[in-house]
Amino acid sequence: MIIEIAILFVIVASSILALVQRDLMRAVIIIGFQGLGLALLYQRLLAADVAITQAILGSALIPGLMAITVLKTRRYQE
Amino acid sequence: MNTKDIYEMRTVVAAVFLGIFSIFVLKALTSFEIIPGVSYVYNLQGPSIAPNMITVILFDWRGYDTLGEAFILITAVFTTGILFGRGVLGGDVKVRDTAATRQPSVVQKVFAAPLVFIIVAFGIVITLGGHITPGGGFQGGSVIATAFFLSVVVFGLRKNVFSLSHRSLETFEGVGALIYLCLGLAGLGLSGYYLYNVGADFYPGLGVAQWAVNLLSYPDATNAGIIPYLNIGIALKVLSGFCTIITVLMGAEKK
Amino acid sequence: MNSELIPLMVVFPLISAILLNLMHGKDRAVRVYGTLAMVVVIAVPLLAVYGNHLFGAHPAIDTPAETGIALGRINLAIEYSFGFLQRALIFLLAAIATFAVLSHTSNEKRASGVYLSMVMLSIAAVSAVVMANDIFNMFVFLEILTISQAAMVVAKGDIGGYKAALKYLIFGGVAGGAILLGIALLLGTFGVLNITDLGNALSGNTKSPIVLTAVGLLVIGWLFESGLFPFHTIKSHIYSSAKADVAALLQTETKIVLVAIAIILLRLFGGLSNMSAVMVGLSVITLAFGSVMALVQTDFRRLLAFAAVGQAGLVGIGLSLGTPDGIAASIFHAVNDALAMSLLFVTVFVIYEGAKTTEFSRLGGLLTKAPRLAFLQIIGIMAVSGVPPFNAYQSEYRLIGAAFQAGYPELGVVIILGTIVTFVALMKGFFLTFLKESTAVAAIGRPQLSNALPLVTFATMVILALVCLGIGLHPGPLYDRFADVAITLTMGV
Amino acid sequence: MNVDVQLWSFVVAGLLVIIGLYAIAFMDNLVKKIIGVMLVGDGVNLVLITEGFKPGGIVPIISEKLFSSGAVGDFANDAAYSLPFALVLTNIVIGASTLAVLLGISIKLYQHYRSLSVAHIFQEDDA
Repeated sequence: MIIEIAILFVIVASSILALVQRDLMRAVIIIGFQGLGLALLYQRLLAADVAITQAILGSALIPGLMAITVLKTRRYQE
Repeated sequence: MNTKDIYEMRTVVAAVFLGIFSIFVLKALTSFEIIPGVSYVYNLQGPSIAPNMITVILFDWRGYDTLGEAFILITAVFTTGILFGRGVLGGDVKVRDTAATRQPSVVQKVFAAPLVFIIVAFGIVITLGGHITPGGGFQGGSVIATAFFLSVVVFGLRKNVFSLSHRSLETFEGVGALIYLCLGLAGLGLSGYYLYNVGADFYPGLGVAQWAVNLLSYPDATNAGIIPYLNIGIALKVLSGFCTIITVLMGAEKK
Repeated sequence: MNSELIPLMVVFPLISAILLNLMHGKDRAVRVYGTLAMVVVIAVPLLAVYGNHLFGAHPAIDTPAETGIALGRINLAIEYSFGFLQRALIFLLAAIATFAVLSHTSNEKRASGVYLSMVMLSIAAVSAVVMANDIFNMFVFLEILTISQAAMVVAKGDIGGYKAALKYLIFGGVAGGAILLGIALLLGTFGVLNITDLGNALSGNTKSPIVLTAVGLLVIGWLFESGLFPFHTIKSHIYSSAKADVAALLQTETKIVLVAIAIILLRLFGGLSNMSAVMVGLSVITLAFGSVMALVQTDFRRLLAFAAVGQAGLVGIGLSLGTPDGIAASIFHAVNDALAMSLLFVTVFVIYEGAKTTEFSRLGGLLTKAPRLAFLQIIGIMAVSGVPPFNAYQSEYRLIGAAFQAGYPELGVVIILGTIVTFVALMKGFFLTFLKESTAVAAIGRPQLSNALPLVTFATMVILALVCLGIGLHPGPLYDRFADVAITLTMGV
Repeated sequence: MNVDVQLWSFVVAGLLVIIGLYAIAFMDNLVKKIIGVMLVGDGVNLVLITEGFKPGGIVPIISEKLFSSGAVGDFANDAAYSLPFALVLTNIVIGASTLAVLLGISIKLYQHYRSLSVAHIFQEDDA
C-alpha cells in the first residue's frame, strides 16, 4: 500500500517540479523520473507488459528526444 | 478592446473552463464502478491461443488497432522526414554528422560497445518471447532503439555501432509494416477475414487450407499462430521508426 | 454477409503509402504508381458489397454472466460496417483526393513520394473513421488523420505552415486525450467498445455523472476534429496555410469526419436531449463566427478558410437536431459543400499561384486577364451560398425545412442569415479580386493568370462545377438515399 | 494503513490531466507545452491502467501449470482486466509519435525565430 502511495506522490511531485524549472534540461531529466514512477506504478497495478513499455519510452526514449531538442535549441527558458 | 485585453480575457475564460473541467473529471473518476466487461471473455478464451493475454488482445482480437497504431508511428516518422528536408518539391533529409564535434572518451568507448550489444540481445529476447512472457514487438523494438540512441550519443551519427543511413532505416521500417500488412492480407485471402490468425486456426470452420496453417504456425509449444511473426514485424518497424526519428533530430542543424 | 473488399479500402492506401515513401526520389515511379493507386482507391468503394466485416473472424457470442454486461450478445472483434452512406462519403473523398494527386503530379516538376504517401494515409484514416463500428479503432485512425493532415500542411515548407501544424497538433493531442478519456470512462462502466453494443448498453442509462462526463469529452473531440466553435480558428489557420489541392482535400476530410463522428455520437447518446442542445448551440456559434470572421478578412485565402469553417457549422446544426430530416439534409449538405468549397479553394489558389499573393490590397482587375477563372469562381460562390440552380440550394432549403419541422424556426432564420453573410463575404472577395480597378498586380510581377491555368486544374474546376450543377438539378437520387440512411439511424435510437 | 490505491490512482490520473492542461494553456515555453501534452496522455493512460487493475488479482499471463490443469475459468476470474492494458500500449506509442513530430516542429521554429516562446512565435498573427 505504502509503496503505491509513495510512487503516486513522486509522480505528481515530479510533474509539477518539471514544469516550474527554468532550466529545460533539468525539466527533461525530472520528467524521466516521472516516467519511471509511472512504470513502477503500472507494475504494481498488474500491467507487466505496459510497465516495460513505459519504462523504456517514458524514462529513456522520450526524455532523450526532448533532450536532443533542448540541445538543438536553447537550454534556459526566456 | 485592444489585443492585450483580448488575450487577458482568453486567459480568464481558459482558467474558468479548466476549473469546471477538473471538477467534472475528478467527480467522474472518483465515482467509478468498474465491471470486467469483455476483458473477462478475452481472459477466458485467450489461453487457448497464447499465454500472454495482452499480446493475444493486441495481435489477435484487436490486431487491427495495432496496425493503425503502427501507422501512427510511421506517419510521425514521415512527418519528421518532411520537416527536415523532404517535401512537396522532392529532396531528401539532410543529416549532419555529429561525430566531429566531440570525441568519446576511452571509458565511454570501452563500456558503450558491449553494452549496446547486450541491450540489443535483450531486445531480441523480449521480442521473440512476447507471446509467453511480458514483452513483445513494441517493447523489444524500443529497447533496441535505446541501444541505437546510446551508440549515437557515444560514437556520433556516422560511425556508430549500427552505421545505418536514413534511407536504409526507412526501408527497414517499410519492410516491417509490410510484413504486418501482408500477414493480414494472408488471412483475408485464405479465410475472408482480415488479420485472421491463420496459423492458430481458431475457428476451423472457415476452410483455411492445411498447408497455410502449417506454414504460418509458430514452431513453439503454444498455439500462437501468426502472433510471433506479427511481433517481429512490429519490432522491426518500431525499432527503425524510433531510430529514424533519433537520426533526424540529432542530425538537425543548430544554427 | 462478409464482403472481402471492405478492409481493402483502408489497407490498400496504407500499402500504397509505404510503397510511395520508399519510391521517394524516383520521379517516374511515383507518378505512375500514384496515378494507378488512385484508380484502385476510387474503384474499391464502388465494387464492395454492403455488409459488415469482422477483423480476425471473431464472432459475436452469448454474454457470460461474469462479465457484468447487461446484454444478450456482445461482439468480440473490431467491426466495420459499410452501407450507402459509407460508400458515398468514401467515394467523395477518393474523388477529391484524386484531384489533389493529379494536380500534384501534373503541376510539380518533381513528384514527391512522401507527400503522396501522406495523402494516402489521410484517405485510409478517413475511410476507417467512416466505417468503424468500434470506438477505439475510430480513435486510433483519428490520430493518424491528425498527424497526416499536419504533415500535408508542413510539406509546403514555409514557417506559416509549421506554426499552423504546431497549433493543430497541440490541440490535437488534447482532443485525442479527451476522446480516449471518454472511451476509458465508457469502457470501465459498460465493458464494451463496439458502438452498437455500447449504444444498446447506454440506452436508458444516460443520467450518471460518468456518462455525462464521457459525453462532454467525446463532444470536445468531435468539435476539434470538425473544426467547430472553440477550435474554428485552428482549422481555418490550417486551411489557409496549405496548398490549394491540400486545402480542398483537408476541408473535404473535415466535413466527412464531422458527419461520421456526429453519427457515432447520435448512435451512442441519441436519447440525451441536453447534448443535442449543446451541439446545436456550438454549431450556431461556429456558423456565426465563421461567416462574420470571413467578412472582415483582408486575405482571400483566410476569407475562404473561415467561410469553410462556417459551413461546417451549418452541417453540424442539422446533425445535432437529431431528426431524420435534419440528419439527411446535413449529410447532403456536407457532400454538396465539400464539392463547392473544393471548387472555390482551387480557384483562389490558382490566383495565388499566378499573383503570388491573395491580399486584397494587392489584387484587383483580374477579370480581363482571367475571364474563365472568374466565371468558374462565380459558379463556386453561387454554389456555396445556396443560389438556386446549384446543389447547396437544395440542401440548405431542406435544412431550413428540417429546422422548422423540429420546432426551431429561429434556427431557420439563423441558417438564412449565415448563408447571406457567407455570400456577401465571398462576393466581396470576388469583387476585390476581379472587378476592382487596380494596377497593383502588374507591379508585383506579371501574373500570367490565363496561362497559369494548367489543364488538370482547369478540368478539375469544370468537373466540380458540372457536378454541383448536376446535383442541384437532380437532387432526388442522392437525397432520397441519405433520407433512408437517416431513418434507419434514428430508428435505432 | 489501509488506503484505496485504486481511488488515489484515479485522483492522480485526473491531476496529471489537469496539470498537463494547465501547462498547455498557460505556459509560454514550447518544451513545457509539449511536456503538458505528454502529461495529458500519461493521465489518460493511468486511468485506463487503474481500470484494468483488480485488487488481489494476478498479472494476465497464464502459467503453464495452471493451463495444463485446465483451470482456465479460475484464471479468467483472477486475472486483471486485460483489454484496458492493451489499449494503453497503443496509446503510449501514439503519444510518443505525436511528441516526436511536435519536437521536430519546435526545432524548425527555433531555427527561424531563435526563440521557444510561444508569445514571440505567434506574436504577429495573434490579433
